[in-house]
Amino acid sequence: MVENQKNIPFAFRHFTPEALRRALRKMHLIRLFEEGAEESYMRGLIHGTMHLSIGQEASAVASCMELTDADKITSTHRGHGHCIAKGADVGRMFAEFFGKETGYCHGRGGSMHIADVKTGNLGANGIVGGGLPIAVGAALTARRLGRDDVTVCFFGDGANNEGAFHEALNMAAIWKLPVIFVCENNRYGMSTPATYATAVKNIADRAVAYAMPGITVDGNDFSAVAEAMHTAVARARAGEGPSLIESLTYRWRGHSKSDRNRYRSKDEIEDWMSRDPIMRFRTDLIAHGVLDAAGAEAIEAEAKAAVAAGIDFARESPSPAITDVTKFVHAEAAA
Amino acid sequence: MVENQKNIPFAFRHFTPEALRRALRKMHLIRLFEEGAEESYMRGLIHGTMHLSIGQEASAVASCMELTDADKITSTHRGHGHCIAKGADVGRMFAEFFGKETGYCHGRGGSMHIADVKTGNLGANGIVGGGLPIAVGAALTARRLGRDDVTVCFFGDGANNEGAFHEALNMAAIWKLPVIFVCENNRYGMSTPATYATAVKNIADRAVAYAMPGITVDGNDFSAVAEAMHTAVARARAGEGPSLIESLTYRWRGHSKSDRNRYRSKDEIEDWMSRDPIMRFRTDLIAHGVLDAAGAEAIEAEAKAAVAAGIDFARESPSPAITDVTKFVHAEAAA
Amino acid sequence: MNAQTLFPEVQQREMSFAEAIRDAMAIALERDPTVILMGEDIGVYGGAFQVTGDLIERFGADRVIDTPISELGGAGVAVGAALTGLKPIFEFQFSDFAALAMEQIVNQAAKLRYMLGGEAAVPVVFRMPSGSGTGAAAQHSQSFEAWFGHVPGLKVVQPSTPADAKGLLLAALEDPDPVIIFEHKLLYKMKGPVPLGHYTTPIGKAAVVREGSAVTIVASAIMVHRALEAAAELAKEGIEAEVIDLRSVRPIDRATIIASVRKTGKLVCVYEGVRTLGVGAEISALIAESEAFDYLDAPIQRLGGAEAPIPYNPDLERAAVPQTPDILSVVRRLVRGEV
Amino acid sequence: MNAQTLFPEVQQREMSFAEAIRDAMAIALERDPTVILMGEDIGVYGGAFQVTGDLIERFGADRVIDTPISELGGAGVAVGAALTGLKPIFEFQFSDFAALAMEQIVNQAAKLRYMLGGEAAVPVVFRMPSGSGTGAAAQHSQSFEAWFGHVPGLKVVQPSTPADAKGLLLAALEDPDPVIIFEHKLLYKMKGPVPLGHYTTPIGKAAVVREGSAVTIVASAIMVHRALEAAAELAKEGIEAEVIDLRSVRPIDRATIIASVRKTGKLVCVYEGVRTLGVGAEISALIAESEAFDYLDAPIQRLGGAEAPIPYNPDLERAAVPQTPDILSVVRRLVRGEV
Ligand SMILES: Cc1ncc(C[n+]2csc(CCOP(=O)(O)OP(=O)(O)O)c2C)c(N)n1
Ligand SMILES: Cc1ncc(C[n+]2csc(CCOP(=O)(O)OP(=O)(O)O)c2C)c(N)n1
Ligand SMILES: [Mg+2]
Ligand SMILES: [Mg+2]
Repeated sequence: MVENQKNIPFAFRHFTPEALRRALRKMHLIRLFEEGAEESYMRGLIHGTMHLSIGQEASAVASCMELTDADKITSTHRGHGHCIAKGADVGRMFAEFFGKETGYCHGRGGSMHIADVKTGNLGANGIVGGGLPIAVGAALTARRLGRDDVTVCFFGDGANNEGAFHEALNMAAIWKLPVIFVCENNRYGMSTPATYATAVKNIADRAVAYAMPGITVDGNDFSAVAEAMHTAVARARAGEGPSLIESLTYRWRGHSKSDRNRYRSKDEIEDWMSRDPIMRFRTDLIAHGVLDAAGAEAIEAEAKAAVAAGIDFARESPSPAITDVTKFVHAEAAA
Repeated sequence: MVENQKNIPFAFRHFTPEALRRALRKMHLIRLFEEGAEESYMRGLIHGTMHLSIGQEASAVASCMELTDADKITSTHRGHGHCIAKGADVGRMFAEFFGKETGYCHGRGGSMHIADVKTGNLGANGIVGGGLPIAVGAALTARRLGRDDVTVCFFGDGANNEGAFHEALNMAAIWKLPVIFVCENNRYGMSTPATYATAVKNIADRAVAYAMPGITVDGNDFSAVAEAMHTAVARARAGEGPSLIESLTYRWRGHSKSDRNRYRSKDEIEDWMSRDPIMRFRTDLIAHGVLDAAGAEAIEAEAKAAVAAGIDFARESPSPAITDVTKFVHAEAAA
Repeated sequence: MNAQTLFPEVQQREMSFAEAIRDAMAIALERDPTVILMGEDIGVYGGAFQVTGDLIERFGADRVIDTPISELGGAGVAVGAALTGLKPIFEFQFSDFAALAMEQIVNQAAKLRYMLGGEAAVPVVFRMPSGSGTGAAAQHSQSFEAWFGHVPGLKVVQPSTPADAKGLLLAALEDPDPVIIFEHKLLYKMKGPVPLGHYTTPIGKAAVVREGSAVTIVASAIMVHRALEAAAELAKEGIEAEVIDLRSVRPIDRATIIASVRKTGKLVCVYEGVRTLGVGAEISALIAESEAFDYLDAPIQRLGGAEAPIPYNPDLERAAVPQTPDILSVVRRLVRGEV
Repeated sequence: MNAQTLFPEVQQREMSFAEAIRDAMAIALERDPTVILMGEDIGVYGGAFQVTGDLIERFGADRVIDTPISELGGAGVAVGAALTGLKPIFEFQFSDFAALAMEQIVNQAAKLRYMLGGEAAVPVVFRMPSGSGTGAAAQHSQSFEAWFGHVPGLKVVQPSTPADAKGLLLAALEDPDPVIIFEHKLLYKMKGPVPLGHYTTPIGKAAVVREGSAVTIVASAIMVHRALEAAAELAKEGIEAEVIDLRSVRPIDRATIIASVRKTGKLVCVYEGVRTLGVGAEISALIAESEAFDYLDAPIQRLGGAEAPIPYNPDLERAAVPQTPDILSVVRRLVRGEV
């Protein structure tokens, strides 16, 4: 029995079937949200640029499995997945992309600044590495206020070469703060391969420089990410300090809308696409009897409907008043 | 014979007696220079603040043993020792401290900016960590121009927590540039113990994060530093890339002139003072027959005379014209 | 001694500028458990300029937090803490090192409330020892207030007296948005009467520190004292200068400056930052576009820092920023119609 | 189309702003083996705005160097390289990210020659894609020219045409000191005639791009085009505006601006950076203190960016910076004596 248990991947031992089904739903929601955003962009409904996380869904969702609303995350320019994983409403997200008053940022932030501070999402960030010290500050607040919440700090392989990475990890370590650094290594920072830009093979090896645990996991393996996170979150909640998790994954789309993919081969992209993390998780769920094919289809269909409803909500929402350019610069004076 | 050789420390096998005597002279010169600067400061001849390197002489001199004028160094706010080790004239250094036109910076820079670009000293730096990326740039120049010079980048234990450290070491490593990072770990960044501020025990262990060799040596052991440098310089000249050397040492004086030493004990200071790196080297030189006691005295006396002459030169030198405030902001227009 | 912050009926004590700031921090730490101090060597060392002093002994290392030498990260930790419920006061050892943290101050702290559509707040205070005169040369003597004054989302103040140093810091802590406080290093030892207990000096209000009718001198930080010195001298010559202590760079107190220039018809701006694109440029421009324009009877004069880094040599260093004789000579020429 | 940089006798070709910059870099790489390019994704990707394009193919990865995402370190490497004999052109992917590198640009590059008493030089060029209008929101749309314009030791230019973009970059490379070039992102695709081969456009010289007698409009970067558009419209109404392309923020061309205002008696400054403490403040102040003051017959008008971060919503984004109708209305009111 114990032997048997060991052969079952962590996620299927640890989470309830209900939780696993919710995870699958979130992964589908992320994928469909990104596709919906892409299509809206093509149709001219969205302004600016966007960074899609298609292909990285398992990493985002597995990382947030054990977080409550009191726990915080800091995210990146490629943050839609994290946002949904932490519980955001896709309607308000689309509304933000459409620049509407009903958006998470009332149309002021757009894709790169979506946040929901009240439920612990401290926001995407337009600055690579910008969220790293902020996450440490959030963890400091938890410590100071005697709360046991943890902060999960997402960042990319490219961000790991920013000075902010070094300063943030060092401070988190010396103060033993409850923060988990999750590096989503999707092999490129824009066009620049991690193997070129980063002196060390595994980014998790840099944990040694901060005397914190570091682990590299297959970021497309839901259970592997969830297991590493479980250990790190428990450690953080117990006051034992930070961890660094490197989650190996891949983005299917270009870096942003203007990417011509000249730095990687079609073969490489197709190879990764053939190993879709959502289909992999779905297959595993079915294999472990968490749901059947029809159940999976229903979850996907339900996510599809939510995305469609979200886009409708966004389209129908009002735009901010043009005269409100300086609104929200400062707190409104108490009336 | 081979066995015997092995018992002889590196420096005494590797350097000529003449070179070793010059090294001793430089160490004395540094100590006496610092004492002269301190006294001049007390007597109101020097303005501002200064950071003395008394106690760290072996590290500075041993690090520069194998450098030519074509090789570069970048230094720090605690840079007098590096400057002398690289070959600066103490008269022009004093003149700079006295704010005189004959100083290395024509009185514009003072203690924190002494440089002599022509002989490869790219300068002290008032910004902790400021010299780290600059050193990498100097090494890039050598590579681009096909020269085999190396750059030695001095910095302190405090500086190793700056983001600039991380970015500089990473770039040096990925480009395999000829730079040697010498961290003079004197246990404190101002009042802050390295054991508090730095998450890892040995700063040299951070080399792992850049896939470069890292070594911790007794920085008060001339030969140990020289040996580590020899290996690193050879590696750099051979195009094999950077190294990180952590040189453990101690500053006898306070951080700067305003330090009340509240963060360390008298015992600790006295313990380190009882293990004076200059006396240690001098004793070793005598033990290995490089000179005798009288010869050592003569070297010290000669250094003393050079410092006295330097102070005289500085005192008698002219000050810059007050109307020249904006001179040197830009290159003079070609006449 | 700004009228706005002195309350004769309130008990007060003679304190140095540094002591007044420490007093404000102690009061804040006492009153509000979410207040923390962060910075390099602010603990046992007491701060590079001995401003935090013994606060670590009184409030412990949990609240008076020595950071590693990591300005970008340190400022970012303060931003993250402020975003999630603390009120950090972050000390840069010298304002020059804020150049390392512009990203967190300007791209994050200043913009988060706006980017997030009002759904977040970053009530952080950055303290910045600033200015020249200590012989520390080009990388330790800068005046960056114009940079921050250019950034929407920030508030920027420059106290010139101990009472204002305390009152503005306490006001900054009550402000729901990020506030930058420039503390001129040469003022730290200056003494003056400081009201005891908690009070605030409003951010965004200049102070008329001497009334006069012949010329308006708007000065900031240490220049206020030089302007007052010059005004006393000028009074002997029969020239009555009105001296305004700017106090707040962002928002700037247009009304007080405009009212004064309408009265005097002449304006001299005195500031230590580099002349070009410095605070005086804004003051000049706000007058030149205002209703006071019609009352101007002479060109607006700016006395700012030299177009050079701060030099080390002490005589050059003094020559690089406005001194009292410089103010005297520009006012005399202005009043005589020589400019 | 600035007179100063067009040589009718010289062969020229229609190029976009981005192509003109690339052409300048190619010429520099060709002529001078010490020139290198550095930046994020400037190699195979060709740069975020496709400015470096195919240069890596033509000059190799030794000279067109992709850096890791390390702005502070990257800028510092460029400074160190410049200090020791190379001439690096460093591209920030967006000027906003220069906030991470202020220490190396301002504390090091700008000051090294001075701090070292003239014994060193840092001939580095920093290219900064700048400004709003792309829907990239608050952290990717800033205009920082006022910050750098406030720093002695730097030169700061803002080309508005392809020909100037090329000529100013080549001039920057010949300059022995650090030069910052702001490239407005919305101009990259703008086309115009560009002389072939090597030439330089002098740094520090503004250009009168349209002559007129009723009002002087000093504009920078993309605002030059809006000002010209407004001037054409105003001409129909009988208002002849003189339009000056500022081109250089540091040093600023006082003589050209003063001469124009002496002639017109009215000044409008149009710039995209935040209004307060922006470039227009300096232009206004230099006129208010100059001999042109006596010729001014109306308050000086500043049209700058809103006192807000750049918003994401496209309508708000447009409303946050001056547009042609804003220029029209301010000039009309000025000419009618309504301000
Ligand atoms: C400080 C900073 N530098 C550069 C950029 C431009 N940029 C945006 S995303 C990106 C690549 C980031 O790579 P990585 O961290 O690996 O995240 P990924 O895009 O792969 O998810 C770059 C260079 C930026 N936004 N901020
Ligand atoms: C960026 C920056 N931060 C802070 C300082 C103030 N400061 C000067 S020296 C110093 C301590 C440096 O410690 P370390 O690197 O160990 O060198 P040491 O003084 O021990 O030689 C500090 C905090 C500075 N000059 N620059
Ligand atoms: Mg990546
Ligand atoms: Mg140290």
